[in-house]
Amino acid sequence: MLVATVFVIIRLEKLMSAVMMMGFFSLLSSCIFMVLDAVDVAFTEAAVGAGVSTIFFLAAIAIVGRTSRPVKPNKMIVPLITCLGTGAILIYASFDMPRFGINDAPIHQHVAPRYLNDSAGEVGPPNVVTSVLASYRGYDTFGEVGVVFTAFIGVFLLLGAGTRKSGKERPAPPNVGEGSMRQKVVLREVSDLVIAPVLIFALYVQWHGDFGPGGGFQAGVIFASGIILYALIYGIVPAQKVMPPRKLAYFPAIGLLLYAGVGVVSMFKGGNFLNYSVLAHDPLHGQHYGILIIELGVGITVAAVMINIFFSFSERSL
Amino acid sequence: MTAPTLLLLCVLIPLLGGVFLALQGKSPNTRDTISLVTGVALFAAVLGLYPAVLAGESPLLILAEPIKGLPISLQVEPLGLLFATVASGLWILTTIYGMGYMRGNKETHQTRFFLCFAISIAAAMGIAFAGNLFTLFLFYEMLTICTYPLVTHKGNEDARRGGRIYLGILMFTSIGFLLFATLWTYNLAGTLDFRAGGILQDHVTPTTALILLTLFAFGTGKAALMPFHRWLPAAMVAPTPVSALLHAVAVVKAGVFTILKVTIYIFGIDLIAETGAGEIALWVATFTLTVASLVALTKNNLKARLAYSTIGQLSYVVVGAMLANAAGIIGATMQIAMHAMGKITLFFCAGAIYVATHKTDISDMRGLGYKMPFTFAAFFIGSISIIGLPPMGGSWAKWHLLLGSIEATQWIIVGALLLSSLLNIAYLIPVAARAFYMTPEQKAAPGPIAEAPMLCVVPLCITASGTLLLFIFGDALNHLVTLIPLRAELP
Amino acid sequence: MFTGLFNYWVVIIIMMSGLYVVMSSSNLIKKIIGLNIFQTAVFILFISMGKISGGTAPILAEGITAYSNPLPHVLILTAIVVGVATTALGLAIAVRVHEAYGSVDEIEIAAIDAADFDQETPAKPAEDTTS
Amino acid sequence: MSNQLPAIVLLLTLLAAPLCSMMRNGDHAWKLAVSSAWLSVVAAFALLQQVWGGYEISYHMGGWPPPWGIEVRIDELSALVLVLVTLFGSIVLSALRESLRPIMRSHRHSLYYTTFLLCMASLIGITITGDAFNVFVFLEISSLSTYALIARGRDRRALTASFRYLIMGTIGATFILIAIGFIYMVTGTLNMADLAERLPAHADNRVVQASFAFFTIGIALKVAVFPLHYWLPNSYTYAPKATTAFLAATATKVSLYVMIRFVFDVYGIEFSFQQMQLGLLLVPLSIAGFLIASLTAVFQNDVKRLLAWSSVAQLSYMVLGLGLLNIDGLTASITHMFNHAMIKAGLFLALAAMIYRVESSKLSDLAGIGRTMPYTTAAFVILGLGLIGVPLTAGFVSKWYLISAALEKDWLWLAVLLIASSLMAVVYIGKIIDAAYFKPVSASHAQVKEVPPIILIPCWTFALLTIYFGIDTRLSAGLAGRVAQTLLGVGS
Repeated sequence: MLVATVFVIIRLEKLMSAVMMMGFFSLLSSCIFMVLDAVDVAFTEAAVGAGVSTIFFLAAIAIVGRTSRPVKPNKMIVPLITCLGTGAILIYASFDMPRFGINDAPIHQHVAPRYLNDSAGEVGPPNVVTSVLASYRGYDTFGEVGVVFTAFIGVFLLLGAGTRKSGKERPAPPNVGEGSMRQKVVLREVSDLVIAPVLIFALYVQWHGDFGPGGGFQAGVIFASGIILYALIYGIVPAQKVMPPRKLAYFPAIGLLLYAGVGVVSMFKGGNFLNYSVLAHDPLHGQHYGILIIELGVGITVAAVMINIFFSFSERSL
Repeated sequence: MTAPTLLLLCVLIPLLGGVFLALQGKSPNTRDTISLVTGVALFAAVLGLYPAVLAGESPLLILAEPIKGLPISLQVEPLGLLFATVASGLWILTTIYGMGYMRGNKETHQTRFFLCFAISIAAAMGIAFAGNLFTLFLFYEMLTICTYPLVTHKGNEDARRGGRIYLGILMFTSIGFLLFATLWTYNLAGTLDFRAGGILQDHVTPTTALILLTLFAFGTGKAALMPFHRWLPAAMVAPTPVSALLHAVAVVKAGVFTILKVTIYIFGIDLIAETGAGEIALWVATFTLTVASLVALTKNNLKARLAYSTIGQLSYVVVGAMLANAAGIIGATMQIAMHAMGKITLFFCAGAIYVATHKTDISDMRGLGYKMPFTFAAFFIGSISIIGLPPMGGSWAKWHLLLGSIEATQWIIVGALLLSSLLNIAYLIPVAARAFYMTPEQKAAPGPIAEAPMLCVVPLCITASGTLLLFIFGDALNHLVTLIPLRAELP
Repeated sequence: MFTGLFNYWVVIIIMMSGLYVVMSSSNLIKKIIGLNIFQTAVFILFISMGKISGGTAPILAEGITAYSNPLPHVLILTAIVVGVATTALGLAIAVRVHEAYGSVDEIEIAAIDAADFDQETPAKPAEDTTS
Repeated sequence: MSNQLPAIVLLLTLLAAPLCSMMRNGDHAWKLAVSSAWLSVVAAFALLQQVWGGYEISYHMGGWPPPWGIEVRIDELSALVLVLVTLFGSIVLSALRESLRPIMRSHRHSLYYTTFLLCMASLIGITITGDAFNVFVFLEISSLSTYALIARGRDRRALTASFRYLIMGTIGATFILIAIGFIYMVTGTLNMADLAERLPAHADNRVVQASFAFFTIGIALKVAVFPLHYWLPNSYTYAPKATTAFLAATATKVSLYVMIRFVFDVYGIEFSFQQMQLGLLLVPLSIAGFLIASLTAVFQNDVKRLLAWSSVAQLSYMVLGLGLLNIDGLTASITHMFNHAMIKAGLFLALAAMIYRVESSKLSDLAGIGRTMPYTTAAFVILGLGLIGVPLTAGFVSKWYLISAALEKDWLWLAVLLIASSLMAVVYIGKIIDAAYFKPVSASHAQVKEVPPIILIPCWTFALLTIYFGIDTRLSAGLAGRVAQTLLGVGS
């Protein structure tokens, strides 16, 4: 089914449908992640792939137009050969890969057992993914927040947001957000009902990350989806009244600083960067506080970045 | 002062002088005084090194070590000392002459001129005292670069074209061949130190040696072997003191000096003699010295004629080096000194003529001898030295070279040397001779004596008498030259 | 004997399709779509290796002994974020390209650039339309 | 505090970035950025001093020991790269403020500095990390910030260049991700030192081989190894001027560093070069690379593009040094990484200064600039000589080692080719010098003035450094030599 979707995407010339199919593709993959026991990943993929990134695409397409031209046959050859070659290497490699699902594959032997066996005692949260993400490999996650922040700065630098002077002067082309949906009253009613729960759900996910799937990252994306939904239905302007762009622009930085702040505090307390164990009187509590705060930092940055980026795009299309 | 300090001073004095010059650019008199003082100080410093060398020592000074095993070092040995003496001594005269010339011609940018001049001398000192091939290469490149503004001093289209050829050929040969050969040598021998008896013994096959030495010979573009001689005539656009610098004091001498150094201290003459590594370079040099003399005959422009004469005379040095026997080396070394003294005289004269009459073509100089008797007398003396006739210094060099080629039983070369001497007579003597024959109309109204400024004439008289002195004291020179350690067992 | 590999092969096919879209399509947006597919396929590959048959999600609970490996999950969480960040930035550039050229088709853009070059006109600066 | 230095050196810039982004006033942001950058230089030197002589520092992020947590590992090589990134980055950053003025309005400047700092921080992150996946994360920060920096160029072609780079860069990064996934699949660890221990046992495993192939292709894209250099000339040409100086100095160099790390340390020389025959791939490609790129550079009429092509050639030298696989070659590679970063950054910066006044980088528009902007041009000439490899400049030292390496292999022809390529460098630098000093000043540029000291001083800093590292090479070649011995496992 995934394969079929992909082939459809290749053939599609209408970008709009391609993007829709891509969202569908993401949703499918998130189901696969679920099947593969990666609940956190599935959660994220659904929120990001099927949600936020589809919206970004739609917003961009609203600006740049909807069709692409078909690939000329003579332009197909080189990519085709490259892909086949790369694929051949992969297939070649696959013969020596550990068989799917077996439980004595090397990756289950070396590093992972400690996470599974000791994390409850060392870090605390029953969700091992959270432990690894926020503590064992907290530095990676810090870097990841950095990536998100960089993307935000990049988009901001390129598109700009927060001021709408130039936007107003241009005639408004039909766009994905407002024009098409404002008339659909039913949708609006339904959404009204949905948005509040979405935001609450986001908060739940934020704090629940320790125990079940979820965490700052997913929460941030969901929160952003809620706001974006609001913007889609009521238009950007009211949405920006709720979230003033000028202030919103500070939040990605605040989230990142919050995260780093935890690390720096732990440095002052005599531990290494991001060593939460030194934050409180006993390590387990320290870990707990540390994870809570950095998850909050992640949530703030991600939500703010996503909303910011969305605003940037939609202002361009006004 | 210890010898290493003196060594350092030899390089530093001209540089410091240059800095002071640049600072005092506003006042020409102060500036020229500084030039002069620097020159004298440098000469004194060089002379100060003699006792050590005559005592058989070779003081060493390591400046830095940018690449492991390849320090930038300075070391004295007789050959280098000789070159340094010639260069620093003639620099004083060139400075005096330069002042006269530049003022007489009202040239612009005199401060830049003297600054570059000073740096060139510093580079020449560095070449003379280089402790290894790497250091030599560094200063060699430095010399190329800092003489470039001198060559293009006039700044007009001609000067630029000349400068481009100058820089192009010298850079191309030095990076393309010399650097390559240096690297290769380092790779083969594991060192680039100048050692008595050479460092390549037991490291090369005859073929490699042949290729390598040929690369060195062509790579030293400053030695102006054909077909890389074009830069010398091209650089004739420069003011005459620069030509003197190029031809006599530093540049071309640095070229042949490099070749001598390489043959003596990198290859060792025994190795060259055994493997016949010098074959190609030897024949190219022989060819060059004959052809360059022939070309010189055809030139009517005095400076161009002298330029081709230089190309020919340089090849004498190369021939001497490639003969790879004691007499050849002695002849070659002497030729460096003798030719420097002789050629600088000729260039001073050419410049003096230009300053006084603005004439550059030989055909226009008929009768000038009566107007400028000192100049042309000096020119005559210089010519004889270049040709190699007694009682001028040049004869010693030619004599030893002949001996060397006879010893090596290279009869063709003996013939070529003799032929070339004849050609030398043919292209040099007429210049002076013609100047003393007046055209009928000049006879009718003999003008007053109208020499160039004193500052021009005095130096050329000094150098002319210098050629004479070199003949008389040839033995002292000979003694110094025989101190060059040709084989490893000698100290 | 290949049953254990089938999963990988499907992933590889998807991956290569994504790569193909990136390389062959001349539309900038579609390129980014391809990139997304390519990356998602890689994610599936990663997650596949973490799976243990009979295992469950790595959320510690009483009575469960076999968990899937959490590390790939963590890595992929990070990678997804990286992916969306790249997508956002890529789209932003595409939007600017559209503003500067009036097209997001590589071939058309190349033609415009070539025309500029032929006329020797100085290329137009990309207007900074945002204040 | 000194045991916290590995974190500090990164955090200085990484924390300054969000702070910068919150500032409305561009000048204040600049001051913050510059001061944090220079502090990180101090930290980098302090680290270098700690590892000097072959020591290693291991810092455990979050207090978790490797391989469970992420390790930061600093040895002499990474310390050198660290100095390279921070020092050269800071110098460029110091000159950035003036040269930004014509491109964008001032309140946007703080965002630009933020991006710059992020890029610098991420490069630092890549350099010091000891974790394979962490490399990928920081690589992405650096890539994203680079795309944004490039896209801000004045010419609209900057946008397409940036986009092209984004696509190729992302493919490269994803390839690296696949590679990391594969080795993880086989070994179950992500820590680089741990990987290095565990991988040799799996040398015959096809997954490892495929991983190596993907890694090589992915990183080669980032390093711009010929023929994957396609993105580089346009990106460098159309990026904002001073940015190019920074990118040319650091981005590709850090990628090269990653390549060295993985090829020599993680995969191991035996696997990389004997089993996978990496040398057979790298050597011909890099030779073709420097020949073609040098030749292309000779025919360029736009100085920026010329220098960009020259970068491709110089990068090929470095890759060639790796491929030769002897001590001199590796020394040349690492030394040249450092030296070329310095020289190219200086050249682009000096060029930026010229463009700042002349507003063009066409050769014809730069005619006579030697007279109107003597100091800038003089710095440019010194750096140009360094690029050619004239003795007493830094460029000479690295070329010396490279040619020695070729001769050590008894590959005379290669030495000849290298010299030929240097001669091409003489030609293309000569072209610029010729235009600068020997062409008459065109009337429209006759009034051009020298740039303000804030740009001039950084240019001259690079020029003087070029000379300094041509003479005192303890930091560059001396260290590189030791590193080369360690990497090759010869001596101690």
